Amino acid sequence: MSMATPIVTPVEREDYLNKEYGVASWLLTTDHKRIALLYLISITFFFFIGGFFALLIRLELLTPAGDLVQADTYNKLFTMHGQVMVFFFLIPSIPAVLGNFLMPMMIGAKDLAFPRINLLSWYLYIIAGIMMLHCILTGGVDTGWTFYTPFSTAFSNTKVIEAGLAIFVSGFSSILTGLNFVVTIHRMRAPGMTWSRLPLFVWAHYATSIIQILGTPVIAITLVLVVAERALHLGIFDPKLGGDPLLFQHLFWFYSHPAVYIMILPSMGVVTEIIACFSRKRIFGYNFVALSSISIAVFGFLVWAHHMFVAGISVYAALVFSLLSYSVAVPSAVKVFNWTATLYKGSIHYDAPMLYAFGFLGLFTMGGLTGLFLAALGINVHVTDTYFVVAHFHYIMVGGALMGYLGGLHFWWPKISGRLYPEGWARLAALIVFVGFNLTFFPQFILGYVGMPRRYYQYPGEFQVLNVLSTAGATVLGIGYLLPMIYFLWSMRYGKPAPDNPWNAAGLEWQTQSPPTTFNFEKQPVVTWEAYNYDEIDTGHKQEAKVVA
Amino acid sequence: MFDNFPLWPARASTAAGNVDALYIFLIIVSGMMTLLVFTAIVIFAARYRHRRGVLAEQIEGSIPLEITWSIIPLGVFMVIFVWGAVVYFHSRTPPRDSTDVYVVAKQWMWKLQHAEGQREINSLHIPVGRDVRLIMTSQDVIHSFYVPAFRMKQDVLPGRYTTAWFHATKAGTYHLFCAEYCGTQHSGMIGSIVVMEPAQYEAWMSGGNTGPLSASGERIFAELGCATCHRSDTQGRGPSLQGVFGKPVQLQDGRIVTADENYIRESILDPGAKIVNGFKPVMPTFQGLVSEEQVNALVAYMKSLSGASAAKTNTATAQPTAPAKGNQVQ
Amino acid sequence: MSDHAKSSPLKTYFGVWIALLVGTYLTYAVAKVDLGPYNAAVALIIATTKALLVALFFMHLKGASEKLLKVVVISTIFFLFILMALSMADYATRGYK
Amino acid sequence: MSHSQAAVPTSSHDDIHSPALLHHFATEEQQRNASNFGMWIFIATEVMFFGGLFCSYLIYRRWYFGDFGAASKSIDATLGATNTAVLICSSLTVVLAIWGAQIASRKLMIGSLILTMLFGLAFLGIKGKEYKDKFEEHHVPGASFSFENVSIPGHPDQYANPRHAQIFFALYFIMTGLHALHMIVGLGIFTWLLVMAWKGRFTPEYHTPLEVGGLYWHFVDIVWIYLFPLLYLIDRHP
Repeated sequence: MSMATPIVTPVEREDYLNKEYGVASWLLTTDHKRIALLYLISITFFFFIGGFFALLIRLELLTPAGDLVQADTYNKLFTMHGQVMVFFFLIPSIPAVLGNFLMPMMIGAKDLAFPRINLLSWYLYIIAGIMMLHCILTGGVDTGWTFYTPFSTAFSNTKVIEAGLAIFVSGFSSILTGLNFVVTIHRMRAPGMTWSRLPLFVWAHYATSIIQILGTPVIAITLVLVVAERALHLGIFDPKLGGDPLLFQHLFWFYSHPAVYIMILPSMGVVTEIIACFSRKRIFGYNFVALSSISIAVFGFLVWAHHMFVAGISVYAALVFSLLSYSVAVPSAVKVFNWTATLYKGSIHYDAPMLYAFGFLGLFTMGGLTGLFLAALGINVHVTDTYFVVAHFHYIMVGGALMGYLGGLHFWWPKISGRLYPEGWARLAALIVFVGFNLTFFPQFILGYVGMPRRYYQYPGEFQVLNVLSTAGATVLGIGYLLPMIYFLWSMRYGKPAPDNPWNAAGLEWQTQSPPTTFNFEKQPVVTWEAYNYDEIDTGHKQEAKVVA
Repeated sequence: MFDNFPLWPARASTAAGNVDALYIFLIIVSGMMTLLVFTAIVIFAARYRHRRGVLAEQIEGSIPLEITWSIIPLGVFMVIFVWGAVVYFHSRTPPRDSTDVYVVAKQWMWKLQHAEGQREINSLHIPVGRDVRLIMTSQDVIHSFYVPAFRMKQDVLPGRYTTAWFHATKAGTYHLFCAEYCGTQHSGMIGSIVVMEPAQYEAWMSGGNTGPLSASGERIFAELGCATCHRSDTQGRGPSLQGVFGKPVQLQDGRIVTADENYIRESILDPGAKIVNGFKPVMPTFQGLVSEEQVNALVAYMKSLSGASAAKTNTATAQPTAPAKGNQVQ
Repeated sequence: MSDHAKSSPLKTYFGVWIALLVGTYLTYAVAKVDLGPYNAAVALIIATTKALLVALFFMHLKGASEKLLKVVVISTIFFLFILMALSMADYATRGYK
Repeated sequence: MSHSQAAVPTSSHDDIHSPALLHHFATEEQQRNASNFGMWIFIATEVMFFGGLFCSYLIYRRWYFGDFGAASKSIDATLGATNTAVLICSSLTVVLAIWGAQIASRKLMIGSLILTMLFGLAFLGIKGKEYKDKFEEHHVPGASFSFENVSIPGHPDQYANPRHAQIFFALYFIMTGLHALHMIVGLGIFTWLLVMAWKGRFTPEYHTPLEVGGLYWHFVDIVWIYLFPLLYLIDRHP
């Protein structure tokens, strides 16, 4: 360092971003925060790939005739839209980015329990991503993201094996993330950070990890069987050889239904943090919100065959699974009620993260309630495999999970980047996303009940008006998603430097500098306060919490 | 109703009303829940917006409230479950003595054959006011027989039969869709269900019929030499097939199964799977030797041996909305 | 980390080893006797006993100081059970096969 | 999950930690617990991984019991039983190796590790023999598969359906194949453990890798304990 360095420039604090530069310092890092950023970049990339496919799908559906692309191309588009969005964006989105970045800080740890395994997870994800890209670029796959047999094993002449193996590898990335989180939450909490003091974000990630650990291996082995069946014609899923195609569906949905909760639970965790912060309140019914996360994870495993009510399962099995499906609805409802009750007598601020949280509440409520329709056997028969289902799961997975993800990204952006994002633009983007989303997907509920089946490349003319509405909404939605990316990038260079705790938020992650140092804390924090102690933060002393009867 | 902006599907079967009623109930229930939550959010958000100097009031939670808003939704859910289950159970339980239509799906067309013998492709003509039962199988991948106007959908699987039934109530032409993704021309695998007034249906039926399906089944039965073992007396190497259909069968391993369509189908294609008590496993498999249509014909023949079609004719004629038709037409 | 303060576990280890070998022989021998439908049941009971022996003594589940590991094992078995039981809820009640 | 206490102890003797302690752990105890617990969680994942196969097996065995019996009978159960015994012996040597580390007996530790690996190799050898037999009998699913005219146990006049037998062999090869793959991975881990032990890295205080590797090995053993009766001993009685 030259002696002539002017002393007047403020000394830049060392943090995890400026500690080291160079490609190797990123690609070989074991710092959970840097790995989170690696994930952020890679999943954003896949989000826009998946989004591009979605755009083409919507454009094709603008007219009833199949005129934009070939039928085979269309089939590949919705297949790869699903596979990319589910396995390469939604499942890793909040856990691998926000969870990875924040969870160790929230519990007062220096890092995850297994930092090298964390890096390995990212590399597995990247390997899987490259395999998927290779599959897409060399012809793609047209089985639908569900890989239903015997179409996928014996009839499709696209790259089923490549796609299956890519998802197999990405599964191990997901498993290792879950494993890392569970061990970290059990073993790495700071002194005083008891289970009842954990932020609900951490509880949500704990529940998510349970699903990742116990569900993902089942889809892994199922994909192994699909690949083996396709390569060697073993007969396990092929009725011509004595196998049962419904067995595939059972095994597939055993994971793929709970997988929805891998997407939505972390989002619920994010929203809980945001609502508490911007209402300046302890979460109403902390224990119930925590418990409901765990029950959603557990009950989520009991309901899978509600995807199969018309598939040929027995009437008795259908009754059992329909009944069990409502067991997930109760904890979901409990969460919504508790969030709403938290607003009561709060001191509510309307910053962009809170707008996203409100958006989440609205869209998740509608997504959840339409889930009741699908769990009801009589209605399911009519609306399953129609646009009703498409609308329902987009309300949950895009309306719910993605709103939470964006809200969380705004909320913690000052911590992650050390910069403030432009608030006005952010509020505008939240509004655009909300409006665009509803315009895109609400017409699809009607479309579904009227009877338009999903995965249709061309459709009878009477469905056109609703489809045009949906496509128009998708355009708005696309703009809503591009905006944050632009202003986040902008803020990294031009945004105002963020203070350590811009929101005056509770939680250990806000008590370290922005951006944090490599080991998060100067010295081991010791927790002596309850979660969401906004009374102490706002008044300097503890307020006696009331229990309303 | 706007022609290209439908908000509600046509209602043309007995099941449609049931499904719609439940659907409307659910819209009301979930509308109320949405209204409740959204009103609360809007009121709280406005009433408790941040004001300088006004602090939030810390509230721990409330166990009675938590229990209330767990139990009440659960109660509502159970009502929905029971109602949905009743509707479903009804739609899955075919009435006795329905008219049978055999459906073979393949990439990417529907092949349908009436028990009376008429063959159709991608369209199905049926009369108003009669119970129609579909006995469906696929030649290749999974398809799904979906008629929105009937609120009826059933996946069609290769290697086995699935069944569904409906009772049309309104004449007209309705969409038939394949609802399970099945490859390139999935969206082209559509057709029409033509529901006709009984008189028109009679006229349609009488044109170009080749004789009942059971008759072709009988012919195939003879051609394949089935009768050498399955003799009508009890002296054959195989069990007699007279009156077997729909009856319980005692198997060699002690199980008792009902001789339904799937049982007969399996017995033709995989004879070793279920051996009738007292017989030797000597029957060769006919897998690959008979087409799906031929299996359907054999099943129809087997049923006719049990007098199923005769009974059907009786009830069909007995129904006020469906006057004389059936076997005498052929 | 105070294992060496404990008495030698060698006796347990060899005892379990012998039991496992005997169990293996038993499985093999019993399979040749016709017990009707109970053959599978006996084989699975012996296998589960052997698995428990390995888990409890070789994998030190028995001596684990906290309940956590046992919770992990029990919940895993529970979810495995769910997978099989709810699948069978379909397969066992189908008219087909 | 009712810990009222948090996981990290408050002790602050950072200055005297051993070289094996990674920076982000507070104490060795915490690190050891984390590794052990991590392996148990991984085993949970593995259970569900094999669980999907066991579930498929259960369903088809129920459907095609006779065919499964006939197919199972064509496998050499004595080889299977021998392999079970071999794996059990290897599990014993694993715990002996850990005991060796605990009492600082280098000889016992290294000897047991070598024995474990030898048992593992023996297992794979016997497995290879079994696969070779199956290959020669055309019992490997695929184009050359053949299972004609094999009687169903207890029904000498009835032949097994070759297609259903093929499902049995598909499951047999996938289940035992994945198990063998786990054995090979295990041998890799134990090679590394042996090198570490040879270099004297393990002490009575620190031998976590041995314990964690041992957990994995025992789990693979348990999988086999179930595979043996399920695959080799269906309807064996005369």
